Formats: sequence, structure tokens, C-alpha cells
Amino acid sequence: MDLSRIFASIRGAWKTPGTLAVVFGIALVGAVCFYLFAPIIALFFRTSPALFLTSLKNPVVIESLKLSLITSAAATLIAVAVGTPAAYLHSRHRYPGKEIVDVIIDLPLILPPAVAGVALLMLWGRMGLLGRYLNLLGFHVAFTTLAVVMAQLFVASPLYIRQAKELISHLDRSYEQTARTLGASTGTVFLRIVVPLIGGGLISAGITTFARALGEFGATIMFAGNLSGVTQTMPLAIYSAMQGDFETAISISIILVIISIAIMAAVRLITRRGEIHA
Amino acid sequence: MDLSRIFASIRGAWKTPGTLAVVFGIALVGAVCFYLFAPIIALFFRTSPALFLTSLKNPVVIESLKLSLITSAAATLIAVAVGTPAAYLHSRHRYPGKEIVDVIIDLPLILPPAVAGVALLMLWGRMGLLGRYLNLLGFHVAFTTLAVVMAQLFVASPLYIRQAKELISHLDRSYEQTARTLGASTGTVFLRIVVPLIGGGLISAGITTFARALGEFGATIMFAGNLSGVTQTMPLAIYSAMQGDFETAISISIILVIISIAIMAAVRLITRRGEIHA
Amino acid sequence: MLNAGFSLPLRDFILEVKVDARPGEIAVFMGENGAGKTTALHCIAGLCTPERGSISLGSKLFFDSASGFHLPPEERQVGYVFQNAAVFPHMTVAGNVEFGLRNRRLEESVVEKRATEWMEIMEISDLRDIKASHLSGGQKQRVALARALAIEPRILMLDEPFNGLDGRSQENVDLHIRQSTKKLSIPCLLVTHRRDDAYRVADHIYRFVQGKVLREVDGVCIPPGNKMYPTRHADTIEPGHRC
Amino acid sequence: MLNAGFSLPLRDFILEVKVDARPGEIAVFMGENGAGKTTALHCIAGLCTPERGSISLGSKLFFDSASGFHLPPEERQVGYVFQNAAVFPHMTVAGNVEFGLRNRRLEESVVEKRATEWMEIMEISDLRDIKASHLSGGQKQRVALARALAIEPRILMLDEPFNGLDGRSQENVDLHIRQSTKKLSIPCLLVTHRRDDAYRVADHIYRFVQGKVLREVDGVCIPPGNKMYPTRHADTIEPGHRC
Amino acid sequence: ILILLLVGSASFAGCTGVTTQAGTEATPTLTQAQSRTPLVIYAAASLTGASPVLKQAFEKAYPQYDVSFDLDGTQMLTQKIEQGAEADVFLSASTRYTDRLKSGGYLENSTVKKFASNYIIIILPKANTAKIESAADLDHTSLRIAMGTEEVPVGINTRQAIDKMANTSYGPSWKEGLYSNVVTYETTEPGVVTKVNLGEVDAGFVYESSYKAAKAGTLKAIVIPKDQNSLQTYTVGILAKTGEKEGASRFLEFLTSADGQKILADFGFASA
Ligand SMILES: Nc1ncnc2c1ncn2[C@@H]1O[C@H](COP(=O)(O)OP(=O)(O)OP(=O)(O)O)[C@@H](O)[C@H]1O
Ligand SMILES: Nc1ncnc2c1ncn2[C@@H]1O[C@H](COP(=O)(O)OP(=O)(O)OP(=O)(O)O)[C@@H](O)[C@H]1O
Ligand SMILES: [Mg+2]
Ligand SMILES: [Mg+2]
Repeated sequence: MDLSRIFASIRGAWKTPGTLAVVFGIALVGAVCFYLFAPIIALFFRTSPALFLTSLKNPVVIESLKLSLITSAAATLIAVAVGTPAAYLHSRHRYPGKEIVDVIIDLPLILPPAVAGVALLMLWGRMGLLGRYLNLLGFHVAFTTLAVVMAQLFVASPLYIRQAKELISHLDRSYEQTARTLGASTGTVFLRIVVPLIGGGLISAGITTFARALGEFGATIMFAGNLSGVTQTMPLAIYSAMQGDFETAISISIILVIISIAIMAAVRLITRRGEIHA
Repeated sequence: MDLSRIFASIRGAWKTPGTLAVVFGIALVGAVCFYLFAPIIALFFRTSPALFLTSLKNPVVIESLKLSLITSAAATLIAVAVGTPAAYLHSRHRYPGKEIVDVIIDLPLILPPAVAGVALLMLWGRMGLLGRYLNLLGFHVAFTTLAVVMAQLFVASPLYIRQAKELISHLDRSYEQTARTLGASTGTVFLRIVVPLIGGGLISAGITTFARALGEFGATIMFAGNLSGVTQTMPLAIYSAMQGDFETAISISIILVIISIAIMAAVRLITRRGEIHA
Repeated sequence: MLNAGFSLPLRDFILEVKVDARPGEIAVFMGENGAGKTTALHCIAGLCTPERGSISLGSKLFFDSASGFHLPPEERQVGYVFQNAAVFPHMTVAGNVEFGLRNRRLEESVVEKRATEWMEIMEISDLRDIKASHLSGGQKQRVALARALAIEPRILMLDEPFNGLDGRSQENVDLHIRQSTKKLSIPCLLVTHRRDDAYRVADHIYRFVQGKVLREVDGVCIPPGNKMYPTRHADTIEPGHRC
Repeated sequence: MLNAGFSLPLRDFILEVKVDARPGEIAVFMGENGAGKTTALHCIAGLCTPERGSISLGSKLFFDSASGFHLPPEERQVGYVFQNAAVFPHMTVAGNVEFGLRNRRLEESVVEKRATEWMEIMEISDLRDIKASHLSGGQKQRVALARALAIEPRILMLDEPFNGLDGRSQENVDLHIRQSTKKLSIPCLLVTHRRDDAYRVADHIYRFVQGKVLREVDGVCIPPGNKMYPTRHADTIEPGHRC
Repeated sequence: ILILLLVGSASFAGCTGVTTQAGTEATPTLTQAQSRTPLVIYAAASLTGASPVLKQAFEKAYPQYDVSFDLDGTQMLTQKIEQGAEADVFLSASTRYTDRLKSGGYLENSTVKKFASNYIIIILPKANTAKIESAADLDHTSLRIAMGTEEVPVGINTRQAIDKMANTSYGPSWKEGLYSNVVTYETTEPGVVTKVNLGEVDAGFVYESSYKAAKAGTLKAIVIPKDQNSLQTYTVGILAKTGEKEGASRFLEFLTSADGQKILADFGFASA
């Protein structure tokens, strides 16, 4: 598709150059936003303010919301803390098997979440390949709050690592090289040069990861179970509500959406402000 | 965490500088790979070669595999074709409401997939806000193969757009500026400068998107239903099988994993070769 | 004939540019670091928008704040060599040089002929199939020059074009800048910090001082070059300022 | 005393470097574009690894292919100004200059004092809180120079340091390069394409020709500078090569 | 390299250390009532509606217990138990999986008994735009029908009921027409309910209990006569590895008591 030619031909008729690009841009971004946002708007039509307020007071909702936020935040933090340096070292070095690592990082995304949950059980469960030894040590993983975090980490961290990797590999090396001649160790180069240079991208990747962890359902119910207060996150609570009271389920979903928007907006604002001060 | 200081102190003992960094790097990347890959390995322990071969011959498996690949590829293509220029225009312009667009793009990730499916039904379904008019025109969306693609697109395209956005916003503008002085229109700049410069990243984002679409379950079954040959993708087939014969379900999952690895490796090889020739 | 008169607030001062250049003439921009030379070129190329004023090249209007008109850079046909060269790292040397020609929708044979010509002139023919990211600093600069000159622009703008070039290339580039300016009969704006370079090539010099642009009409010093050159400073220039 | 003798295959030729420089001495690298000057500096700084040979500074071994030893760049204490300046765009001017000092774990007061000193010398004090990505080309170059000199390195390596600097800054930088080299009693390697610059600052000149490095002992031309300087070419140099 | 891989997994252990911290940080706030003995009930998803009422009533009778339900498909619960989930009581919607756990030694086999049963019912959206009056209408062309897959309990019972109806009243062409109207085979009952609820399908086959659990007035139903229906039996058993045998057997007693049965009846379950 030769966009430029199409552009050029239509532009003749338009006369004000650039207008077409603007129209095209608005149409494109508008279409994307419409496609992604309109269904969420539609959700609002199935609930009433009264129902919404009732759900907000429901202790199950509060409890699962708290659990969801804590576990998702924990999973995101681990993904960021371990994933960023791993992505840096991975991107900046050649080593045998590098391509295999690339593929491995994508695999958890392909697995249907329920299968991912089964896979985690097979490894970490009481009968699992590793879990049986942990079990002997009196350490139980599956069906605990830890398992929720692990399931979210398994499903969401590949998103973070992948984005971090790409951001780093598109970064001009001469900054890192200069920093090293100025006496900076690998750690300093990483923390003071690489991370700040791609900081915006990493935050964005972190938000994506958090969002994915927050929405995780299939792997969590399989690996961690659906136990109110311990492993019942928001998506699980929504699922349980859906069996009975459909409208309540939608109300809870909307609460989830609103709170997530608030958190993501807050993160953006805080980091934006940080940038201005810097 | 002052990594550099830790580094420096331990390095004294090590004497060969850099060794520690290497060990640390291998440990880190190894830990990530282990965490993401070991559960998948564990899956293999639950199946036998015989079962595996039987599953391969199962017509339901073949059919759902075909459907999965076609729909995921379609969703990925749409995400790439629409998402890349949208991300470009979004990143390179300031406009009112830009932050809101950023948040909107993340929202589908937060929604538990089943809720995403409900949301799609509320908009595009027979009784949906838009769907009821489409219905009058004799156009049905829900419970068709198209609905599968739409569900995958809704769930997976945010991943693509987000990565594309970040890659573009970290790209040095002077290349684009130079290209414009050399007579390149917005379209040409986009296709010949921006896309090739971040091509590797876009391919990687495309693979992530494809993987996510391939693994999509919750939204698909809600919005498109589960009808063999029409809307039953691999994850739906796996989940259906899981209700009855667990081992078969695992075998199918493994088929999905292996085929996905093959496809992703192929994409990487082809694009790598392309780069060398260029 | 380039006519540019515009102003633009920068961080430390308001940049007020008033420059013109006739076809076949080389106007040199000089001035301290951060005086606004690069910014002025960016505005003329259409890469940034002045707050007030107008820019036109011959009968072609580039920019006019009164009518809000802004011709996009891709329609201005400027040959602009950036201060940092900015060769496209993902393309070969040939790909870089051909890029602007292809945008003109010239015939393939013409594109190749002209690109080959300019690569020979800039002595980068043996690098034609090398990716531009694998070049040395001076090689990149030569690619940028070939790329800008190959499109036969309607105005040439060179931001420190001699930077990074080895001695022979400097002479070579000098020669071809003059030749192209004359042959195409286009104005040329050239930024340099070197007095010898300036006096050698300049038809007249614009001196950027704290956002103001002073045209040297009667400089206090006599240029060592082979051109007749006006030798006294504009009367607004502060005393003691070197030329 | 820097002693470097190493070889490294490049795309078009094998780069064979044999250079030395005594403390307080400035060795200038000259040669055509793509002759390997930048690559040589990279190897000495530890940013690329030669195939064979060894590099040492005084008693400190930097690299030795025989024993497989490679001192990482952060432990070589070189003050290296890259050809493209490479200021850290996310930091302020002050942040850039202080970066190397902080890596030395100096006291905060010392860091600030020295950074302030060098920013004053390079006349970038008024830019100290500006993000480096918002600087002009010449301003960036000065930040890079201040940053490299501030760490009081054990060797100074400057890749075309005068590029982009206005006239006054060129003289200023020239002065401080010589002063620092003398005061710290360190060797200095300087790349330039300008004969006048080279003859002005050089204690001796290394000419890079097709991967070979020739030390000028008796050049055919007399430098215009104020230093006594050997005036005849090395006998291996091809006839007609300008110096 | 092997050694380095070991170091890799060691550092991984460090990384789980972090997760543990996060986990334990979360737990205390979530299990405040430490004086009460926790009792974990694994229950089939179709008991979702009844579960909070059962919990309330049981805790009223036995305040020393803190009951929590883990609700999931019976097959999934079975899988979890086999993988070592620690629960006290298992409420199963399918004898097939109960038997599987029994033979695997996961249940106290002597405690296993039936506690409820469930019939299939046809649900319609409130608006009923397709104007379905009886089961006979289900073969009309251009209807959309949802039912469970042939693997899930509700799907198995649905098929049996349809077979009976076809054999006794409506004939094989009705059955054929009905199946050709099916647009989705759901893996969970809520999937069927949701689609009917939204009006996206014209009819769906679910258990009576699911119909009862849905908010009143949101659905219409067509009852299938008992003789043409298929009965699903619910069984309960105490898990072999329970640490709370006493509480578990109390819960079991309660479930089969008049009080328990009344609650189940309220939610559409027939007695066993
Ligand atoms: N990243 C790279 N990859 C491959 N080859 C390179 C790369 N950078 C430079 N080269 C090649 O290595 C050779 C030496 O380059 P180098 O940059 O050292 O030259 P130089 O002497 O510094 O030239 P200049 O005066 O133009 O800066 C050149 O032929 C160049 O094309
Ligand atoms: N991206 C930017 N954002 C904000 N300010 C900038 C930016 N680039 C340059 N400036 C400032 O604008 C002023 C003019 O810069 P400009 O690059 O035009 O100077 P110049 O005359 O080309 O200098 P030099 O000789 O160093 O190249 C300077 O004060 C500079 O610090
Ligand atoms: Mg400039
Ligand atoms: Mg160089």
C-alpha cells in the first residue's frame, strides 16, 4: 500500500496541505479508541447507580479488590525488579541459546490461562515435580495467596520483559559506552543511564503488566483456587457473581475498571511530575 | 539498591573483573527462563507419546488448530495494519485528550476476559447498542468466526499498540525530519523510515500479539461461543476436553505450544534473513 | 531569491532572523554556540514554525504567519545537511543517496545515474552497499552531503558541512558546493565557525549575536580568500567583535 | 606513558596500530575518513577488543591478547570525548559533568566544586540546570569536554574536539587541553582533520593510512605553530601525501 | 554451565523469597478471625447461589467455624484435589468425579453420600422475542440455542433430556432441528445463563438451580416434565487429608439436615 501516493493524489483536491493527514490521523486513532472503549461503555448500560453502590459495600467485593491490588502490585514489582536487569543483560550480550530465551519468554502468552494454571500445578503443586520436595520441607505454594502472585507473574511478566528488551535494543549504545569510560560499572550504567533513558517506556510496560495481572482469571482459579479472602481476586469474584446475579457481576467489573483507570492515571501523573522536576 | 557498590565489593574477591557480572547475568536470565519454562516442561510429564499422536489425528484438534491460526493471524494483521500508523500519529502529535487515549488503550487488558466478552456482546450482540442496528441490516456478528477475530483483536491489540507507541516515542526525530526535507510525505516517512528503524521491535510486538490472540479463551467463548469448525479455537477445544479427558487436553495444549514455537521461530528466522539481505 | 524575516522565542532570547540570499549566492551564518543558527535553518526548512514573520523562496511562499500558511517541509525542496548528518542507519549508502530522488518520482534509471554520480563525487562509491550505521563519522557526513546535493534542491542549507571531513574531502566539498550553487542557480546557506572557511566561500556573512542577525557589509578585516568581499561591520555590531 | 600496539581486522583492511605518548605530551591522530582513528581510540578506551597486541598505560596493563586480559573501560580512567559528544540527554548539564565524578565516589562537596569549576571554564555555567537534550551542537560538545576533563583522567582522548565549537571556545578548549595535559602530566590523544589545529597542539603526529599508522618524524612541511616540530615524513609514506 | 544454572535457580529461590514476603504481607489482613477454625469447602460452581446462605446458616449454628467456599467446575475441583489442594469437604455435581476421587483415595469413602439432585430446565430471555412457547418450538429455523458441551455435567444431562423428549414426544427431526440451532456449546453453566440473560440466544439448557439462582424476573423458563428429564445427583464427601474432621462431618450433617435441605430447595435443588 503506497500511502504516500494516495495522500498525494487526494491532497490535490484538498488544497490545504496536511489537512488530510490530520483527518486520517483522527480517523485512525478514533477508530482504535472506539473499538477498544465502546464495549466498555456498553457495560455501563447494564447497571444502575443503586446496584453499583450496593456492590461497593459488599464485603466480598472490598476484600477481593484489596487482594487483587496487592497481588497484582507484587507481581508487577517482581517483574520489574527481575525483568529489567534480565532484559538488559539479555539484550546487550550475545550468548548461545539467546534465540531460545526469546521464544521461552513468549510461551506463557500462548498457553490458554487454564492450561497455564495446570502447568503451574504440575510443577509447584503438592504432587508437582518441584512442589513435592517443597512439600517435604513444609512449604506449600498452591492455593495460597503466593500462588495468586505466581500465576499473575507467569502470565503477565512476559509482557514486561518483552517490552523492556525491545526498548533496550533500540537504545543507542554510545551513551552506555561513554558512561563506562566515565568509570560507571555495569550496575551504574544500568541504573543511571539505561533505566532513565527508557524510563517512560518501562513505566508504560509496567502498567501493561499490572493491568494484565489484574485481569488474570484462568491460571489463578486453577493454581490458586477461588477462596474468598485468600485467593479470590476481582476476576474470580466477578466469575462467581456471574453464576447468580449477572448485574452485580457487571457492577463489580465496572468498579474494577474505574479503580484501574484511577491507578494508571495516578502512576502517569506521578511519573510525569517526576520528569519535570528532573 | 546500589548494584554498583555490591558489584564493586564482591569483585575484589573475584579478581577477574566481569566474571561476577556474567554470573549475575546468567543467574538472572536463567531464573526468568526457569520460571517461565519449567511449568511448560512439567506439562509434558502428563502426557504420553501415544496419546499425543492420537490427539494429532483427532479431527477436532486439526480443525480448531486451523481456525486458531487463521483467526489469530487475522487479528494480528489488523492490529499491525491499523495499530502501527495509529501509534505513529498518536506518538508524534500533541492533541487534546491524548492522555485519555493512553488509558483507553490499556483498559481491555484489565478486564477479565469473560467480562471483555460480555462487553463485546453488549455492543455488538443481537441486543447490543450497535448490534441491534446491524441486526436490522441482516448483519450478525456474535457467534461467528468474525466474532472470534474481534474478541482476539479486542484483547490482544492493546499489547501491540502500546509497544509500537513506546518504540516510536523513543526514536530520534532527526531521521524523520531529514526525510521530510528530502521530499518524503508523512506516508513515506512512516513506511520507509519509521517502520524499518523500529522493525525488529514491531515484529516482536506482533509476535506477542499473535501469542496472546492464540491463547485467548474467556472473551472468545463469551462473544463467539464454542462451535466446532466455526468458533472453536484451540483454547476452547482444550478447555472443552479438559472437562472430560484431562490427559487429552494436555496433549492438545502441547500441540499448541509446539506449533506456536515453530511459527514464532519461523517468523524470527525469516525476518532475520531479510535484515541481512537489506 | 530567499527572503526570510521571522521571529521565534527561544529559551534565553527571542531569535529575530532577517536574511536573504540570491540565486547562485552563498550566505554564511556565523555566531557563538547557541546563537540560533541551526534553529534558523530549521525554520526555513519547515521543521519548526516561527511565531511571526514570513519566508519565501522566489515566487514560492514557504511560511506566512499573517495568513497562517505553512508549507510542509517535504514540499519545500530544500537540500539540508543536518549538523549531526542524520544518515538513515537502516539503509545502505546508495539507499540514502537515492532516497530523496525516489521521492521526486524520477525514473529508476535517472535515480541510479544521479546517485552514482554523487557517490563518485563524494568518494563513497566503494561504500555504496554498506549499511550507513557502519560508517565512520566523516563517511557519514559525505553521505549526507551527497544525499542533499543529489536532489538538485531549490535551496541548499548546510549546517557545518566541513565537520568531520578529512582535508581532501573538505576541498572537494567546498568545490561542489560552489559549483552546485552556481550551476543550479540556487541560494545556499552555510553555517560554519571557521573564519577561513567563511571568507573563502561567502558572498556575504550573517552574524548571529544574541538572537539578532547582523549582515556584515563592511567588515573590519579583509578576507584571505580569493573573492572580493565587503570589509566593514554593520554599524549595529558591538565594538571589538571579531569577524 | 601510553604504549599501544595492537591489530584488529576492519571491513576493508586490517588496522595495525602502534602508538605511544608520554605524560604531558599531545599525540595527534590524522588521516582520511574511515582510516581507523576512532576505532583505535575505542580500543584504547576498552570499548572494543583488538584481535592481537597489548595496551598499557604506565605500569597499568589495559589489554593483552597473549594472556587474554581485558581491563573493563570503567577501570581505565580515560577521559574520552566521543566524535558525536554523546551527552546524556536525560540529565542536566550539571548532571552530565558530575556523572564521572560521582563514579569516583568523591565527596559531594568536591564533586560540586570540580563540576562548577569545569562548567565555568567551558562557559556552560548558565546552562547548568538545562536538560542536555535541549542544547545546541556546540553547547553539547562543551559539556562533553567538561565531563571528560573534570574526572582528571589518567589519559585524555579527544575525537575531533574542536568540531562545532565557536571561535572563542576553540581557543579556550585548546588552552585547557594543553593545560590539563601538563598539569595532570598525562598523555593526550587528539584526532583532528585540520592541519593548523594539529600543528598548533601536537607534540607528534600519527598519520593513519589504510590501516597502517605512520609516525611523522621529519615532515616535508613546516608547521605554522609555535612549537619546534620534526619536519620530515616517515619514509614509508607514499609520495605526494599531504601533511 | 551446569553450575551456573544451579546458581540461576538459587537466585530464583531469592526471587521467590520476595514473593513470599508479598504473600505473607497480604495474608494477616485477610485472615483476621484467627480464633475461628477455618473450614474449606470445595463446591461445584452450580452451588454458587446457595453457598453464602449455607455458610451463614452453618456459622450461625456453629460459630466456632469460619467457612469458605472454593467454587469451580467439578472437574476442575477434582483436578485441584488430585494436585494436592487442601480442603475439608467436597461437594460434587457429578458422581463420575466423586468416584474418581474415591478410587484415588482422596476421600473418606465411608462419608460419601448424595445430598441433592437437579433437573434440566429450558431458560428463555425475559423478552422472549423468538416467541418460544414450549420445547416443541425449539426446532424452528433461525433460533439460537446454547447448551453445555458433551463433557460438562450439565451438557450430559441436557443431551439425555433431549433424547428422551425426542423419543417420547417430538421425534428425531425435532432433535435434528434443535441441534442445528445450537450456536455454542458452553464449558460452564454461567456461560449459558449469561447468553440467555443478554438475549443473545433464544433458549438455553441449564439446571433448575441455576435458573433459581438468577435474579428473579430476569429469565423465563420452560419446565421439562420429570419423566422426560434427566436427573443429576450431587454428592458430598470428606477429604482424606482434612485436618478438621469434626467440622467437616458437622457440615456434612448440616447439609443433609432439614435446615440444609430447605436452603438447597430454595435454590432449586431437589432432594437426593
Ligand atoms: N559500527 C561499525 N561497523 C562496521 N564497520 C565500521 C563501524 N564503524 C566504522 N566502521 C568502519 O571501520 C573503519 C574505520 O572507522 P573509524 O570510525 O575508526 O574511522 P575514522 O578514522 O575515525 O574516520 P573519520 O575521520 O571519518 O571519523 C571504516 O572503514 C568504517 O567504515
Ligand atoms: N531541543 C531544544 N529544546 C530547547 N532549546 C533548545 C533545543 N535545541 C537548542 N536549544 C536552544 O536554542 C538556542 C539556539 O540553539 P541552536 O541549536 O539554534 O544554536 P546554534 O547557533 O546552532 O549553536 P551551535 O553553534 O552550537 O550549533 C540555544 O540556546 C539552545 O540551547
Ligand atoms: Mg547548530
Ligand atoms: Mg572518527
